[in-house]
Amino acid sequence: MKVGVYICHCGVNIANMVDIPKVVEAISGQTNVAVCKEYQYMCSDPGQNMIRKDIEDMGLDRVVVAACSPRMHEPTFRATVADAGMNPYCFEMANIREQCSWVHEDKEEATQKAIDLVKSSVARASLLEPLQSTEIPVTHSALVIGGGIAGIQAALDIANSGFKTYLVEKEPSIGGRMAQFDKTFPTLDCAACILTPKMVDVARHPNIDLLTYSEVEHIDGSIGNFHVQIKKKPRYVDPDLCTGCGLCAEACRLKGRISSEFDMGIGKRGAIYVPFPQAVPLLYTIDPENCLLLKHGKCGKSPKCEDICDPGAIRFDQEEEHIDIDVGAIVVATGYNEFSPVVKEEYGYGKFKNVMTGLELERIFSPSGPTGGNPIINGTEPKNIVFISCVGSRDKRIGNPYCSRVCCMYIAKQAHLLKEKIPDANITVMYTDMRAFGKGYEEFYERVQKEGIRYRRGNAAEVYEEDDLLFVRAEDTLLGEPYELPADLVVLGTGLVPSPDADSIGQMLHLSRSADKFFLEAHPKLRPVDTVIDGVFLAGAAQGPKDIPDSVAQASGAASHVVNLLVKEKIHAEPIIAEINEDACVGCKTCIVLCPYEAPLYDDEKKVVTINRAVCKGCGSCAAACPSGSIKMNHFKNEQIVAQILEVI
Amino acid sequence: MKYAFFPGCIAKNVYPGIEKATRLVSAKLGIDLVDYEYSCCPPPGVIACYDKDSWLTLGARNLSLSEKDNHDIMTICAGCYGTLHNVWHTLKQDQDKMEFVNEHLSRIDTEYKGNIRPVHFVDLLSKMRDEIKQNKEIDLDFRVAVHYGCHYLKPSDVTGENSEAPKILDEIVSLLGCESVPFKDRLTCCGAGGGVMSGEPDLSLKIIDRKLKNIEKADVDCIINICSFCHMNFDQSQKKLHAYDIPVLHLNQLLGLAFGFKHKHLGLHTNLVSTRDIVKKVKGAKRESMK
Amino acid sequence: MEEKTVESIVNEGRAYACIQCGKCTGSCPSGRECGLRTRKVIHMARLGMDIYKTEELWDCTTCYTCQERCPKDVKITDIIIELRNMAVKNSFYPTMAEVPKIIIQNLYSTGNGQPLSPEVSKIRSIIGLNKEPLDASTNKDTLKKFQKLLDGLPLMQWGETQ
Amino acid sequence: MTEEFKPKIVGFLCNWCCYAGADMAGTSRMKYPSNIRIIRVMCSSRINTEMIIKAFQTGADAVFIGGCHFGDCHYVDGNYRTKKRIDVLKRLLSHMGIEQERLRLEWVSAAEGEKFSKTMAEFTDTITSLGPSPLREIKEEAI
Ligand SMILES: Cc1cc2nc3c(=O)[nH]c(=O)nc-3n(C[C@H](O)[C@H](O)[C@H](O)COP(=O)(O)OP(=O)(O)OC[C@H]3O[C@@H](n4cnc5c(N)ncnc54)[C@H](O)[C@@H]3O)c2cc1C
Ligand SMILES: Cc1cc2nc3c(=O)[nH]c(=O)nc-3n(C[C@H](O)[C@H](O)[C@H](O)COP(=O)(O)OP(=O)(O)OC[C@H]3O[C@@H](n4cnc5c(N)ncnc54)[C@H](O)[C@@H]3O)c2cc1C
Ligand code: SF4
Ligand code: SF4
Ligand code: SF4
Ligand code: SF4
Ligand code: SF4
Ligand code: SF4
Ligand code: SF4
Ligand code: SF4
Repeated sequence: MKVGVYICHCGVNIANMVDIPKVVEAISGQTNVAVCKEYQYMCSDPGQNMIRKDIEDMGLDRVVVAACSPRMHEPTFRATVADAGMNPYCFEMANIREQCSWVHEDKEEATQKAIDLVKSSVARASLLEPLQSTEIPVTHSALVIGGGIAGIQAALDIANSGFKTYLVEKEPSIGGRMAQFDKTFPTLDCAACILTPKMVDVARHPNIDLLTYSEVEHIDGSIGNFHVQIKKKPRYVDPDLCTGCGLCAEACRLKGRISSEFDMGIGKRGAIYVPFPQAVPLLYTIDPENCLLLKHGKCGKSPKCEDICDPGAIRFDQEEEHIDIDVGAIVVATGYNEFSPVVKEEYGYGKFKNVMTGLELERIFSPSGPTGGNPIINGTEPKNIVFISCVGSRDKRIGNPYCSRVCCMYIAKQAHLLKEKIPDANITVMYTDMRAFGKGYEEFYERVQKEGIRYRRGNAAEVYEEDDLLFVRAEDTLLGEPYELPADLVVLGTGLVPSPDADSIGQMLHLSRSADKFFLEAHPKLRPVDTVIDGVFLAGAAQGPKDIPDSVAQASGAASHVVNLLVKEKIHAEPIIAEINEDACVGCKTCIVLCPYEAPLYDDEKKVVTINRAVCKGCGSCAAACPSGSIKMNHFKNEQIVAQILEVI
Repeated sequence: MKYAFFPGCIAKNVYPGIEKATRLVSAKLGIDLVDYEYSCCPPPGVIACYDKDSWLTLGARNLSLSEKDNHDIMTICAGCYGTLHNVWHTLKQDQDKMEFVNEHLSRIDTEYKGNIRPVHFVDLLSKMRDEIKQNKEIDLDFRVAVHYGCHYLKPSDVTGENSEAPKILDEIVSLLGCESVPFKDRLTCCGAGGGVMSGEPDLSLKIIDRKLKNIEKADVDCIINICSFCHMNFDQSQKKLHAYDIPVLHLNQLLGLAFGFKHKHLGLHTNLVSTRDIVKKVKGAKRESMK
Repeated sequence: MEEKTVESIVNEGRAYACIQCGKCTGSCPSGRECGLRTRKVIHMARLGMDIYKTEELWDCTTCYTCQERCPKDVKITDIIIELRNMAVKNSFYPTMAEVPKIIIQNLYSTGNGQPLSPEVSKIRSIIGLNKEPLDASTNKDTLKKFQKLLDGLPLMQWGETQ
Repeated sequence: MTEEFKPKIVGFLCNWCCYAGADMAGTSRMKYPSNIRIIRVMCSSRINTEMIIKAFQTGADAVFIGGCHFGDCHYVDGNYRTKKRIDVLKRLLSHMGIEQERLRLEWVSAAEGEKFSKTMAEFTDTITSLGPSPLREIKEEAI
């Protein structure tokens, strides 16, 4: 056995806190250690070449690199040693950066710890066994969850590369938040003009299977082979017959009586509806919560919708469908929700009718919105308008410490649009800091200022009402003066919070979430579209507050990672799985009870258990519990772990 | 139900009607009050601002008195409540401060353990809605402006109250038949705290002037408070400003009226701002309820 | 206990996290009537400036509205109170210093910042209360003990240096 | 013993949450005492009683097990099993004369670097004030 040990300086990251020569000295001459070297940057080309050369020249059969976290560079070095002909599973890493030099302050202690860790890795490496990865076939299709702009972009990109793509959207139409806007910052493109064609492309794409009004119910399997169960909620309308003529909605007994989710509760709809005229698919849907027939079993003499529908598309007997699909990769693009400002009681949202949120105002601008695009708020055209920034963002008290990244700019956009529609309006933006970092954003900010929108630094303290008029109190922090402004419209620049579905989707896929509760990427800089779960990628605001350009860019990034995977015929399956010594197994079935994946299978004839290699994920739970000690957990065998324990104490 | 009664110096020494009302009302509601040799809370404005550790120590001395008998302390003033509750809360969490306090208390052979907790009378009332209804003899249909008192509500992470939309007081006055009238800035400070009333009387008057103006606009019969200190400020400032004529009642006095006690027993006549109109209305209401 | 410094007050009260949004000043009932700019107090404190020497510090009614609303959870009012403690320790009293002195004297001699006057005593008995309330001043021994407690407290030391 | 007591702590961390959380503490440079020696496993449920007893027998003053929060386990519910196992083991340790505090189980997510570093500081404190493990003394006497 010949172990090569390489200690990395990581520039000064490690070398400043760990006395590397001392580590080298302590390790050289240890049992099995054939060579111990130090180097500035082990992951650089010269660093890797050094290892390759030593393997070739000295016939090393085990390599230990003491450097950063294995979560960072284990794959790199495994590839390096494999290059030189060594079995990659005989490679071992000691983490002396993240869990040593970066977190300790006493050089002597850190050095001692580094020595212990390297010794432990050497001991472990000496007991590592060569493993062979098996190949598993890849299912050449993908699932995209969420049909906002991010999900749409990802689905189109994957489908355009020639792979079958399932796009699942829980609402009756795709489009997400962007569909609710009239114009988009900073270019003031009409949202519908750029979004609708993409939506239509999705619907028509031969490679895309669009599943709207549907939810993911269950996911299992792993990279390359996920099995997904999808629930298709009944629309009570036959998709093959409905022509989208809309006569039913006109006729519905409840027309104009139910508040429309798409219009943020400002507009009204009937029990049969499309969320908006450009909806894709243009299929009507009956809302079972409200429809008289579905709820009470009776709608007048006969359902008006059914009476008027010529093609006979109404189907009250439609039932929930469950669809099973197999995919090789998954993109999560579940987007965001607007922060609900009810808890910021000082702003009076929900109490004063002329206090509204950013998303609500978006619907006011929309030509297909509740006011036909006219700036009418509760019946009148506002003249004194105050915008309040950072509502529900940068706010530690309510647990949302992050900046929502879009509100500064959408406030600028909305202020501009209002000014355009109401030229004599007095518009004031009370802001904390102005964050206009995107391409063209600062320029747009200047343009809005030039139009006469007053920007006053200092965020609003409270809103009160007197004689039916609102007043907003604030300090102009640049003047150092408190002041009050009358307002007939107060717009809250509400921030972004994760979609409430992030909980269930996250659990189904075992995704981690960052402190802000958005999905956690595998690495904040180097792997921003990956998750730690292989084969699952993130796109759009599901990963964190984002504007449309960033959402689209990330979606294309996620799609390219999906395609990278799907072009492969086969991928290597980790050989780090459990194995059973059938001679020792007593057939107690403990492992069967413990395994979350049904990997251990009982052989009725032999009265022992075998492991289904394709299913085992290698958690080691069974190995820890097997009373007869017959389970061998590859790469994490008892003796390998015990060897480490002995070295670190 | 037994409570150590902490009247606080204003209710004892300036507006004794509040103390009296509390004793009468408590007896009716079946709350036994036990007296101890308390000092003043001490006031947050002057004492805490001068030396917080001394404030904690003097507050802890008060808490330690009824701790021996294991009685929680009941206060009737947002100031006293703020002090005692904050002292209790701070010492519960801060071992160092607790040691400091007990080191000093040991000089007078006293120890504070942190076992009992201070409550405000209004919190007891909110759990006695049925008893209040049973004891109510007169339906008072007053329009009232309620004033909570900052230190009852805030800081909310200590008090546990909803500081932007509290409801308790509004609910209790409505149990008595009164209407809590909304008015502008109803939750802002009366201007007395932090030593400002005594140290910068002009500033304090400006703050309460604004407040009174808003209340006057709301056209109410009286101001209802749960803080003897705010009570004093509301009553005295109207005279100092030579303006307004809005009677000021502590909630316990209002309860006393509803329970049928004579206004003189509740000390209403000792206010600076006349309570004559209130008394008249009560008499009218009484006749009404006799019918 | 460790000696407080402006720096320790800033750290304990999270003033370093302030984003100068001004929500505190905008909420302040006092700042509307005078020169107190709560936001500025916090900013000066974290710059290590001698904020405790300024008189505005004493305009705060400790109503806690600012602290309640501060999005960054800066313990504003607590900081103001600590800074006042520091001012007192360094003999920077506001113009109103005389009044608290009287209150402290009252506290010492009667156990109450607001002592009982003969007039109110009379009212007490008219409305059916004890002429004198039961409190720290009722019993000579209790009052002595109370004074002994006060004597050893920092509060009295600052009172004297004045 | 005149020398200052520096406890030896062995940590078993699951790869997905706690180990990543410890990495996060590192990337964020959140300092904590250097006493812990971390051993990486794929899931906290890989750890069995023998390994923990082995650690104590070899002279560890404490053992730390770190896994994912309930509902976050990379392997669905491995952490529930860990919890069960550790609860039983704690009682067993008591019988062996080892204080239960010396075995600590904590859930730390990949994002909770701060929690990890705080937990380490706290745990090291606890063990320092507990003093050396009784088993370690027996072992030292034997030598
Ligand atoms: C008021 C306001 C104005 C804005 N204006 C602009 C602007 O002018 N320019 C700009 O660049 N950005 C703007 N933004 C930001 C913009 O909205 C986002 O960047 C963009 O919508 C993010 O797209 P997305 O696809 O990631 O998320 P979303 O648009 O939220 O789409 C997510 C989709 O996923 C679906 N979904 C959620 N959960 C599930 C589930 N479990 N199963 C199936 N489907 C699910 C949702 O129904 C939705 O359709 C604005 C934001 C706000 C709040
Ligand atoms: C002072 C400073 C500090 C920063 N710190 C951070 C930070 O802490 N975190 C962070 O996220 N970002 C940071 N950034 C931003 C970061 O530098 C950029 O995001 C990142 O470098 C962009 O990478 P790039 O590959 O696009 O461009 P570059 O890093 O500029 O790489 C472009 C490459 O293209 C080569 N090239 C150019 N023209 C040609 C040509 N015609 N033919 C061939 N090759 C060509 C160049 O030589 C260069 O190697 C910082 C930026 C600055 C200025
Ligand atoms: S291998 Fe890791 S520790 Fe070494 S230089 Fe590269 S990143 Fe730094
Ligand atoms: S259900 Fe019938 S009436 Fe309604 S849109 Fe479709 S085709 Fe027209
Ligand atoms: S059944 Fe009646 S209520 Fe339901 S969609 Fe048809 S018309 Fe509307
Ligand atoms: S984008 Fe602007 S308004 Fe939104 S949270 Fe950030 S700073 Fe506040
Ligand atoms: S736990 Fe061990 S002995 Fe029992 S069935 Fe499984 S492999 Fe066999
Ligand atoms: S290692 Fe985990 S996944 Fe594999 S068989 Fe054992 S319990 Fe099941
Ligand atoms: S409210 Fe808080 S963050 Fe804003 S200026 Fe005041 S102290 Fe700073
Ligand atoms: S606590 Fe003081 S500074 Fe803060 S709002 Fe009240 S008066 Fe103003």
